[in-house]
Amino acid sequence: MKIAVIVFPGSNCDRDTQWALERSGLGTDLVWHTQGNLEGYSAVFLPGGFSYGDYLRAGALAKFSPVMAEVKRLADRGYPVVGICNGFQALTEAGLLPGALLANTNLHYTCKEVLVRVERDDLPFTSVYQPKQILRLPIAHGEGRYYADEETLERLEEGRQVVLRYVEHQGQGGNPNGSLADIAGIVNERGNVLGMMPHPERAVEDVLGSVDGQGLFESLKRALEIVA
Amino acid sequence: MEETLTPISTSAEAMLKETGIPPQEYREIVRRMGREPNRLELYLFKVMWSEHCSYKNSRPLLRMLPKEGPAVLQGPGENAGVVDIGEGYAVAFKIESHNHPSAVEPVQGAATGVGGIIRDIMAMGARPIALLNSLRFGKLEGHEGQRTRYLVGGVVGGIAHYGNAIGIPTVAGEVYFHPDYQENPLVNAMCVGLLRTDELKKSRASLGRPVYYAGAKTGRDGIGGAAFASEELSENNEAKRPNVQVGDPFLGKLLMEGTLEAIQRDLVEGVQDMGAAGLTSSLSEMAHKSGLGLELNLDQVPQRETGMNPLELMLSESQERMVFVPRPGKEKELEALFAHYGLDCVPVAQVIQEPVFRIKAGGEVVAEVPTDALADAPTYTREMQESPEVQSLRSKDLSALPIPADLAPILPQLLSSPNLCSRTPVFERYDQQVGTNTALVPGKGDAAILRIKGTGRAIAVKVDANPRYSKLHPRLGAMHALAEAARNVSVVGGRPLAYTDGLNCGNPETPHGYYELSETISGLAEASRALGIPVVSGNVSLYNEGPSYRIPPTPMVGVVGLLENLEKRAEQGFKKAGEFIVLIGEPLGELGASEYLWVTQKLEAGNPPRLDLGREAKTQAAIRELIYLDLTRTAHDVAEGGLAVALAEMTFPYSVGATVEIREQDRPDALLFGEAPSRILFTVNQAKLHEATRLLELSGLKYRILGQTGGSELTVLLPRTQLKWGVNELKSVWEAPLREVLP
Amino acid sequence: MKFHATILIELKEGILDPQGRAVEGVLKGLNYPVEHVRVGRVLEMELEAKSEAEAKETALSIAKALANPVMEVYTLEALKALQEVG
Amino acid sequence: MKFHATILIELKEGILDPQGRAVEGVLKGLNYPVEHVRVGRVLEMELEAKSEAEAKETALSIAKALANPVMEVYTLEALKALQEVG
Ligand SMILES: Nc1ncnc2c1ncn2[C@@H]1O[C@H](COP(=O)(O)OP(=O)(O)O)[C@@H](O)[C@H]1O
Ligand SMILES: [Mg+2]
Repeated sequence: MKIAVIVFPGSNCDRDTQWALERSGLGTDLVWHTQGNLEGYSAVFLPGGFSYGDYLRAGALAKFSPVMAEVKRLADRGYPVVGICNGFQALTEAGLLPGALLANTNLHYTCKEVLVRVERDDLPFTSVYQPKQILRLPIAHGEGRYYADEETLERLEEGRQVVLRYVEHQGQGGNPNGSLADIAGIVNERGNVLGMMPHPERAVEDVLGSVDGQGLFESLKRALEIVA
Repeated sequence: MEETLTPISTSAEAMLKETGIPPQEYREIVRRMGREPNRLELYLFKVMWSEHCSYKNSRPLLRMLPKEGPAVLQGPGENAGVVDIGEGYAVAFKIESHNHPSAVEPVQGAATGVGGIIRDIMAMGARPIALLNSLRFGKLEGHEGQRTRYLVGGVVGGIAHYGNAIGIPTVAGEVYFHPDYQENPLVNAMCVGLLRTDELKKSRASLGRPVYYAGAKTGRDGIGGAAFASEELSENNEAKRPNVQVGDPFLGKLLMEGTLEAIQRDLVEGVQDMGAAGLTSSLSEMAHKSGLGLELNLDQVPQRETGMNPLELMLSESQERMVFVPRPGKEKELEALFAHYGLDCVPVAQVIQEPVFRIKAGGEVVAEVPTDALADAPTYTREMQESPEVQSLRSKDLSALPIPADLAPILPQLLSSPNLCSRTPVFERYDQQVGTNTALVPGKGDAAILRIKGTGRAIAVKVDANPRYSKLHPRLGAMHALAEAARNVSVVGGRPLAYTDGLNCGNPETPHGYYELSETISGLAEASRALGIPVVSGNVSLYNEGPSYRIPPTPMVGVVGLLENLEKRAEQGFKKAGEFIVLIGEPLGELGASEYLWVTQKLEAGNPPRLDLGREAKTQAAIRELIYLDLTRTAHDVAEGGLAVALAEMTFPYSVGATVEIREQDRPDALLFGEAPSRILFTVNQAKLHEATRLLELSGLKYRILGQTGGSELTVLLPRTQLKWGVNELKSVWEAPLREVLP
Repeated sequence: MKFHATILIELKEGILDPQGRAVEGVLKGLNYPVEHVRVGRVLEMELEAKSEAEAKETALSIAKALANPVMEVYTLEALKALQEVG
Repeated sequence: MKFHATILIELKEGILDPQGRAVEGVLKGLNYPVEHVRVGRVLEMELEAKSEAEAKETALSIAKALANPVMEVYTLEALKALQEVG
């Protein structure tokens, strides 16, 4: 059972994601973006960073990488696909997830801790979390303002596709970037493709200030073990 | 006596005017070459003999600095210094200035400064794991404030742009405002890299080897920048202004991964970055350090623009370029590796026996210079004299200062001053965590902590300088800079191993400028010896003066410390109620050169606080011991703004208040806001209080149990008065000022 | 033949453009009588094509590939033939 | 009168354009016959002026104010009068 962590030119959270997965007992390979075949991998991660320098738009040029066709094929076949931060941006740009991620309303890159509420705990990515559990996770992005037109937004809500929402809690947290409906993470209709702006891989050890991201990796491990 | 010397040919005189090379240096060049140089050759000298590359005014002084220490694997002289941190690992680090480029174009100036220091670290075979920066700006208020705001936004944006994109966390730094930086903002960037001790690389090449050029193509970027960086920013620079160098963190990231992979796969024997003065300095220095010569073929240099002439190619400062000497038989692998990353990697030169730097273009030799002639620029020791204005400011009698009737408003006033207010608006624009090693993020402690994966260890890093101390007393100011940087590392639990210093001063050709440079370095040397912390790398930036302002000497000292056990660390904020607050040292501080004087009276005068280096060393050892023995997890040094500000800063992170009592009868403003080194606040619980105080007694240090943590207020009981501030009120005035500059 | 193409990629009407707002704020601060300021991207490039028609087709397909239909629109602002420098 | 102005702010010739470089690389990878790709900013705005001449002047002075003289050049790409609605 192995997970592919895709490395685009300019990805920079690939090793961190690998580290978090390996710590959770999940085997990984770093897979260069020109790789045309992901046969044999049981899940795919698109890590954070600045693919192609985030030139033009964050994640915009990554959709042209050869590996993306293969990522789409796995997604269509129901394999778990996770895009974190720049990975989320790439997934929307490539059309694997609806909507888009625009420049933060504060117009600058923002690195800080946010609070997000787990809106669904019935996914392969969230099963170990409590219903509506509030997580402390770091964000680090300049283009994280989720946008989608009204119909899409309605469909997302009706289809319970919003997985993570920024929340304010005891004067802390709040919406850091102007995302519509405080959206921090969504899944596709089928529920196997997840995109999220916060960085779970940066919250898996006490020494890093939070362990709230660990649940995502553990949930995935369980899901994959059941499949296997 | 000039006229008695051999006359200079008229053709040469034109070139001297053009290059700005002084006649006596030209004569030296002719002597060393045994003939008159051609224009290209003369420019090679102009660049290599510029202050930035040759340190001709500082090298004799830098010899004063202690460079040996048990942990030192590589001292000054290579691209960066390297210290051993155990378990087979070492860290490489260095600070570099990018002041002038940042004044011309703040975003790109700062961005390329970050990119440049990163490549210095890569060149040692280290993977960069942390960035720091030290910034100095002029006035925020009034008309001049507009430019300052523009510069702050641009510089912070440029650092974020490059560091965030290339994926190296920016974990610590400092920002300081002072009118004397109005015309010369300072932007120094420091980078720390991690390597296996057996992968340490140097800038070396052996006979007959091809020399490879890798990375970005060469364009007409920053032509003459290195020379530019060594001239005062004056009106006529406008004309000389080079094509602004633009950084490309995307290409930089690919170049970094390619370089580190080449080293880790042992494909290269020598590595060198192309920094200031590009091909000229990187290649000639590599040849010189190897005691050999080098023949460069310009026709092979990848070019971005058409029709570039040899001079432009040699002076170009295009970013994201490296130089490699492959191991025999590994050439093809090296080329393939960079092809994989979509980067040029081609042989451009050959190492030769003859100790000359020979440049060919179109099949012809266009320049040939002895390598040592280029590398060993003449050095200068100049006459020095302290500026009388500074003397009179320092000798001002402050004992007569009125004591404010109401002290309560002063704390919020200090906390909202540009130099003491919250830095969050700055560092929240930096990625502080990529790499998932940052165990103590900016704002949570006096220094940043980075754990070393695969070991139980960590390093602590911080850069510091107090311009006000240095302005009023350059020598003492430099000593304070090292003491404070080391103290900041110690209060989080790190044992200082070595430091890098970014020396920013004025014009060394003036007696005042040279005095400040010389005093700064000898002060550093003395503190270095007394604290047992050697220098392993650094940078010198001179001529930081404009028509109306000369910067205060600004020795930015970047200290790297070791935590043998990651778990034994401390942070700055009060965490829970009911802990005892202990002060190592005494409550009474000094008013001279204090932020209090400046903020309340716009007065910059008096002597900086006295510094007893012996006590400083003991104090730092004591806090490290307290942390190591699990007697405390919360510690913070008392710096600018004095005791009251330090206490307030400890209440902010977790909004936990405190009540303390000061019994001294001295003037209350000196007790609350006076400044003095060798003072550290820490908390300890009831059960461990005795053990903690015993440790302090045994080490012969004065200490005071000031009070306890708890509540939502900061309360200070003085002999005659009681002061009370709401933590949240203080916090909001503290957070506001920079947020308004960086929305 | 060589052609020079100028492509504009801009946010759709109605999508919040904070950058445009910021710029508008600055300009109004300087007392410029402006409104509805929007900031987008312009791409200039040279491209090889057999005919003007083909050049146009290429340019438009490039614009389409680079724009994000969710929130952006693209226009081929200009296309002109360049005479070969022999 | 109301006018609509389109202003282009682009990097000077010879100044490295990393963004253009990256886009060009990708387009070439997709076999588009392109070269010298440059990416800049386009600003669209409405402005109030008494005459076409005044509008042009305003637009140009805005462009000048927004461009970074160290690195950028600006052009007034288009200016057209808008008929008042109502
Ligand atoms: N102030 C200083 N103290 C100690 N070492 C210094 C200082 N300034 C420069 N050095 C050392 O001199 C060498 C050359 O410095 P520099 O030219 O800045 O390096 P680079 O060319 O790699 O940027 C480096 O090893 C640097 O660490
Ligand atoms: Mg170097």
